Amino acid sequence: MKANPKDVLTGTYYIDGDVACGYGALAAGCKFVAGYPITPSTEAFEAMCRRGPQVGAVFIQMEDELGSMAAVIGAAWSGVKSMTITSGPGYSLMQENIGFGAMVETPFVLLNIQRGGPSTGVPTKTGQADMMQSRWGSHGDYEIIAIAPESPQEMFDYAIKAFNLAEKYRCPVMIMSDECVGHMTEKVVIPEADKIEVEPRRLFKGPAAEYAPYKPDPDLVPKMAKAGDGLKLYITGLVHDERGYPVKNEDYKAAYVRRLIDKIKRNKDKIIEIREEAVDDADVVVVSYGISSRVAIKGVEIARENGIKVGTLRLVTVWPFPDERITELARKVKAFVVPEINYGQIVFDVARCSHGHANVVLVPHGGAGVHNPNDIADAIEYAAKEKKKIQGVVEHKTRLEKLVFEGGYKLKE
Amino acid sequence: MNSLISALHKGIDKSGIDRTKISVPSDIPFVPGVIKELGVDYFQTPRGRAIAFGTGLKLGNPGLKVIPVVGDLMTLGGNHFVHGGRRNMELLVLCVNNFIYKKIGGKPTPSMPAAFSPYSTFEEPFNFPHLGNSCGAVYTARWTALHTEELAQSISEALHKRGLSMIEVLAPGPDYYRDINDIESDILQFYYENAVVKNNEDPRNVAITPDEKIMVGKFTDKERPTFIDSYNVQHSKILKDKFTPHGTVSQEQKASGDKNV
Amino acid sequence: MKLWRKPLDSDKIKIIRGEIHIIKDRCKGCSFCVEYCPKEVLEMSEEFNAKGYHPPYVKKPDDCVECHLCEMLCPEFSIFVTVKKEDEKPVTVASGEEQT
Amino acid sequence: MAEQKTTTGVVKPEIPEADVIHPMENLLRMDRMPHIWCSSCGIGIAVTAFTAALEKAKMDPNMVSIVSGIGCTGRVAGYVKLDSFHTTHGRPIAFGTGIRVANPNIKVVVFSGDGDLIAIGGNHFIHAARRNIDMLVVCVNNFIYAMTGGQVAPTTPLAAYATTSPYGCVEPPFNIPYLAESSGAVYVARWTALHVRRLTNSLAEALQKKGFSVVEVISPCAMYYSRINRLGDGLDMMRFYHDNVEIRHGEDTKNLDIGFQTKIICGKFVDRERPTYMERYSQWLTEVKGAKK
Amino acid sequence: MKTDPKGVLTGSHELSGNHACAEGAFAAGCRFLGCYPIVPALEISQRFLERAPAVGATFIQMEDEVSVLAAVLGASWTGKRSMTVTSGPGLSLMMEHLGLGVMLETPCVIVDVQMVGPGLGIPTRPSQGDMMQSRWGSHGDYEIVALAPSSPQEMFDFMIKAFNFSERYRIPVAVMSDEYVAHLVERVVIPPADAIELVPRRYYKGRKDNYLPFKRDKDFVPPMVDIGKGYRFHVTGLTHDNRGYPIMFEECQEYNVHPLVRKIRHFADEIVEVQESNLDDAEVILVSYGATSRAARKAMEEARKSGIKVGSLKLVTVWPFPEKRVAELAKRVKAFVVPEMNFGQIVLEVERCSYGAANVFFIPHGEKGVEYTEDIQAVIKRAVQEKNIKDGVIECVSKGV
Amino acid sequence: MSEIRFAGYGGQGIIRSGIIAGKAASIYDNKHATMSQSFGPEARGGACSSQLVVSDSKVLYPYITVADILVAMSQEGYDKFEPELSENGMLLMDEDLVKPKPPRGTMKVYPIPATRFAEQLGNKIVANVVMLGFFTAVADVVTYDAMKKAIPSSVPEKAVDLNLKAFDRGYEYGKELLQK
Repeated sequence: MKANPKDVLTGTYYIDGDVACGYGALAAGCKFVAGYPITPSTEAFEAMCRRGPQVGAVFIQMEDELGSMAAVIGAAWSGVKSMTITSGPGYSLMQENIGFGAMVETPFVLLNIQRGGPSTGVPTKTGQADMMQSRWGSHGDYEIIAIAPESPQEMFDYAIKAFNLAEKYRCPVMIMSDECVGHMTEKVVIPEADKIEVEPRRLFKGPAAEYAPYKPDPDLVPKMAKAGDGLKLYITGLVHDERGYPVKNEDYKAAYVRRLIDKIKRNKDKIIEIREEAVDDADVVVVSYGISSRVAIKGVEIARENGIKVGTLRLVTVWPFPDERITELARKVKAFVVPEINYGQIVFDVARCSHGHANVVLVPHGGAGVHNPNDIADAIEYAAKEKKKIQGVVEHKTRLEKLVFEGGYKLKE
Repeated sequence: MNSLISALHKGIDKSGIDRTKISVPSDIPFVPGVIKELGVDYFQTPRGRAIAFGTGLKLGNPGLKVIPVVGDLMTLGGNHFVHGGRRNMELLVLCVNNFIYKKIGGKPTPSMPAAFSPYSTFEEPFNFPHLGNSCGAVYTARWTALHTEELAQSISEALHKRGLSMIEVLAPGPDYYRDINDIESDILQFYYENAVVKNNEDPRNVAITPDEKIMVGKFTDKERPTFIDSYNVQHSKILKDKFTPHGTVSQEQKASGDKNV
Repeated sequence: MKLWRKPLDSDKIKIIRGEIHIIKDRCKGCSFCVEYCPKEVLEMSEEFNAKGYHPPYVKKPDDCVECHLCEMLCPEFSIFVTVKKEDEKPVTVASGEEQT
Repeated sequence: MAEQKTTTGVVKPEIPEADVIHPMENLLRMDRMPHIWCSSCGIGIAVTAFTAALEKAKMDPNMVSIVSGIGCTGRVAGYVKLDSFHTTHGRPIAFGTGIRVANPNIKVVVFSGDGDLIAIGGNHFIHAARRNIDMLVVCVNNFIYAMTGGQVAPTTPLAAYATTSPYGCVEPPFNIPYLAESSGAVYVARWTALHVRRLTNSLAEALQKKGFSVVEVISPCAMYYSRINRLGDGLDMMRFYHDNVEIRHGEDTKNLDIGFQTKIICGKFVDRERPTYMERYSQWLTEVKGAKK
Repeated sequence: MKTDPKGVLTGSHELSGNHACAEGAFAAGCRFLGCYPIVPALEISQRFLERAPAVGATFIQMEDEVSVLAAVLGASWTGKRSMTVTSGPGLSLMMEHLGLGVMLETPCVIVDVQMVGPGLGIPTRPSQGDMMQSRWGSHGDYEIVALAPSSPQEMFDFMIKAFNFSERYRIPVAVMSDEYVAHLVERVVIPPADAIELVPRRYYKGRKDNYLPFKRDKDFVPPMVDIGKGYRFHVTGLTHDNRGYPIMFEECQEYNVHPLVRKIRHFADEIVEVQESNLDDAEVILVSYGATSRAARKAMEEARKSGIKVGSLKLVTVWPFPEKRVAELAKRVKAFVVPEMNFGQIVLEVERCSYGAANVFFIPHGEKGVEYTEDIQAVIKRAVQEKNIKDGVIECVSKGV
Repeated sequence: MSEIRFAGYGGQGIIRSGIIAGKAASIYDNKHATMSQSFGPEARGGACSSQLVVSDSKVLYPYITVADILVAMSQEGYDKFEPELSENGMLLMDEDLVKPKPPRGTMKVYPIPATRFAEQLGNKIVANVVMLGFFTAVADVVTYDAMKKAIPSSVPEKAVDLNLKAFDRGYEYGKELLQK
């Protein structure tokens, strides 16, 4: 299905990532946005508030993030595409409802503009420390899809992709952007509506008596319904059977929750998007995502100037994680270097999937800024030279760390 | 619980509203059979989020009638309630109040473990009609589980109100109260003896206190623009023809035969 | 000038005079103090402070009656009033040690 | 008033730098000045009034703890030299409740903004009022979320502009005193940043009050609220308060709605007695202990 | 420091896991409980409230879980050892304040009685689905200590451990119980008060005007003070310097947040505790924690009887994960078998730490298997026979599914 | 490729300056321009800066390594970012608000009383646009025409005239200065 021309603001713009994401969501047919102001994600919400009413999308600023998330799930069940926008602390508050959304298989999109954490942290500066939270933040077992864009143009493109994935797999999709990308302004080209492919909702079209909200299609995803169609929906966050009725029999529970996981796991190959460059003959592969991959480019350039064969692997979709591909590469290369704006999250999954075949070097950064590319270059160099197999993640000591803890840097006291 | 459902049944009948257009988000678990019979769409939300969930439903499809049933006594969801009232979202909030009250059961309450009561036993409960009224609800009423007819009447009235209506239903609570205390019949008896109908009483005066009778009745019935009204008015004023009022059928939709508006 | 009648307590009641202190780099130029000073003691200056605002200065130091309104209304804690000591020169600098 | 005239040609004397210690040195963290609030923001005035009230009420500063949430007013805790906590968004009342219940000798003051206390923290606000937790809540109301850049708040008047109501606010605002009263607060007052002396008296009174006291402080936000709505600068807002505030003590709280640039009614509206949470708690405790014997 | 005898119910009792938890808390000197009723953690607060007047403890039932943890953090700063109890949905709501607790370095204990999730799940059935959440559930970087008790006795003991860890490292500590342990009634021996050793809160002892709330001692842990003692300190959830004042440069972020991670990673060896049995000659090792370790133990004994060399590694502290020990063992065994009452959480850690040296078998949803070990038996047999080392976790279908 | 840093305090329109210059370069001059911003802890009053990387090819690494041009509108901003300025770089500053150190290497310094000019034009808020005009004149990164096109769509409708006037004021002052 093509996008509705009314929703698409075709043209060339100089806008930041937040706004681009808002425009992307509207182009994808988002008709409901609930949000709560939180730095640094407000620009996206503001953009949708400005443009929403003109394209028939309703916005509401709820009283808190808990309410926003609940309203978004409610709106999705009323039949419209919906999204919410937040950042770290708000994301933590939404966790209960995200789990509920995953459980009742609600398609929605969540934009998380990550900032420095934990707690209030550094609201106006960047971080990538919610990556694991996006996968594991709610209680119980579930799977979600997470995308990490690296530029305003991608914020637009992947907002559309996020909605498409959400509709296709009936699951929450997180756009795990960060403050750098959110507040980075670049040229964004918005194509014409007929160039934009949008996934329609998989609606049930049959006699009401036959409808079972959780009866899966062959790809394990069930058909969706909306309130008010006379289907007498019974939707509960309790473990339920195909009709949606709560069950207490554990066998059902296993089968049911298992499908929530399997519908993503089995369709993994269709969902995962990674971008590789020069990995075939590489000694070291830099695995990165989001803004870190743009920062890493500089580090890679420096390392290549020093004669090291470096490839790059960029996770566009961070979750589900490309286990097999990493394992495959691990057998070929000496080491992975993972620059992240946190003290180690995705790197643990890289380490897990490398199965001891390749060393794994983490270039950490606490947030509130991005890596010094020289640190990444140093780490690559170290990784290329290291002959031993080292178990565990090697934490590269960055210039920043040396400066703060050894270099006599004085914080005001 | 059953009395609430049967009142809901009667109320919807009386109001003449198409059942298929009614959605009930609730944090109280209702058994599927009951819902099937009621013929509505039912969503069991996380605790306390029924009103927020309903807000999304209503805004996503203004054609729906949304009846959030709030069981957790608005402890978790109090905020959504007051804000829903302020916005005047078109919702009919059924607030099931099942507090354990000093006189009930004749047991010395201090030994009642506080973890069982939505409020610790020594805390004072909310005066819900007053709270609802003060944050802007257009319709507030209180009935006990015994007043099935009045409750049904209230529901049918409130379903036609434009804005947030709130009906507090005093009913024996979820299972665990019964399990530990076996006091349901006592409660009903208590309601019978202590409830006094006082329609149009100032909600300020209807707090439930240990020494006075419980006042029930319809307390507030006023008009205010709803959220969707103000949304449409304000945006039409500023955006003029760039804006299609929400909840109206546009030409395109008419052409495409989309009835769901 | 000969007074028609000497006020009975003129030697007892002294009008308390205040001394205004301005911490100029804190000022953000809201001019509340200038607007609401009942005696119009203050006026905005043309000078820029470090933040690029124009702080007030004391135009009529002798008119201050120590009402503290400027102090109360200053959102920046950058202006305050102390009692002016008699027999001291009317300068706006007082010694820090004496106060603490 | 003095417009910032720059072309008068008159050379003004250099402003001498003050080196006397500020009278509030012992109650404010002067090492953190200048603070982060914008020019003409009223929060600083509210803080001044609060510190003055602390002295006026003769509170032992060591036994007062101040808790703030997130937002512009959320930074107050960082500038007041008491045991001060800057917590998460909307939760200062809950955090303060913990302090008060665990150590009833501490007087808890929650100093935060309208968005923090009434939007995300609305639930804690009404429940703490219902419980009658012994604390003073100072709610600085500037009609907007200023820290995040001017979003619509639950106090933004109908039809006023904000960045998330680009076509005018569509939600009627809360009447904070009414909400506080109906959920059980024992002391409710409202003042503007201009009424600083009355505000001080009110705060001093509320500090000595037993139970949940709420003082709403209407404060100008020149950077966002009045700029987006073209209401001039902070001084214009102060003048507006001067001309449009009516003081009516004891006014029924339901008449206290604030519209867009309408009259604002200030005063002390509620001053009543209710048993506090800790009183009920100790009563319960004696009953239990009695029952056990 | 010895514990206050007032809270210790010395003797031998038949207690459910939940009741043992409350007793453990009292014995550990806990004097403040913030609670909100949630099945299946209800009985902990119930027991706490019943005994609170006698012990001299305080409690409050808040309006939601969000505020519960906020109140607990506030109470902790008054000098009282504080805790809260909850279950999955409540834990999700507490995530924001878990971050605040980490950032303010506030000692407190969170007991999570796990139930089946996600969403509302099944409140009356056990699960171990919140294990990863306890480690990764809040935004930003942090490290946490999580303990998983497998019996009422351990519930009691681990509460004391948990409070000790929380005071020692100034962090929130999670006790990850589950519905099975919570409602299991067994004999609990409560020792005399003078046999219970507590780690005292680390108090600052210098001049009052000189106190820096985040000036770290050599072990990265800053000393604390109480409210109302005249220190007039400031703490904030924003990135801060030693004074607790917000400073938001990347240098400060490094200075502030890196130690939060480091104070646990650096002392991981001190914190990590595992219970090992029959490892010396084992070909296959069962890695388990919490209630599933009961099944694992039973399965091990049965397998040993039939001559299979099986050992058991029971995680007492799930977080920090015993990386070194697992890596060591991986080199000399054929396989790890990990039964969990979820669809693969801690098994990912086992996979990571085995570095491709051993196979990792996973038995999802061993919920039924708490008492019933057939699945585990079958997988053990398979693991012994498997000759090649395979990539990735080998997921086995259990009959319980 | 040029790497430009705009620095000042919040409320001065530092970020807007970056956006206008970036828009002019990328949309009207058809180059590639990446603008990123950084706030202080607070949105206003605190240190605030924006960085603009203008290049003929796609900008991969979006941040400044060595700045070619520093536009300083506050002392704090100057102090913080002067060290990253290239020795051959260019310093543009508001002469009332910044007191610079002696320049290093072949660094060129161009002062302008931007805030004063803006006040004379009637609103202090356009100081950044005065500065932008000055920047266009002396720095030769974006063309005059592109800037003139970029301004109207980047400022509130009512303020377009004032902004264009402010821009010209700065531009002319810059040209005069260059001639001297």
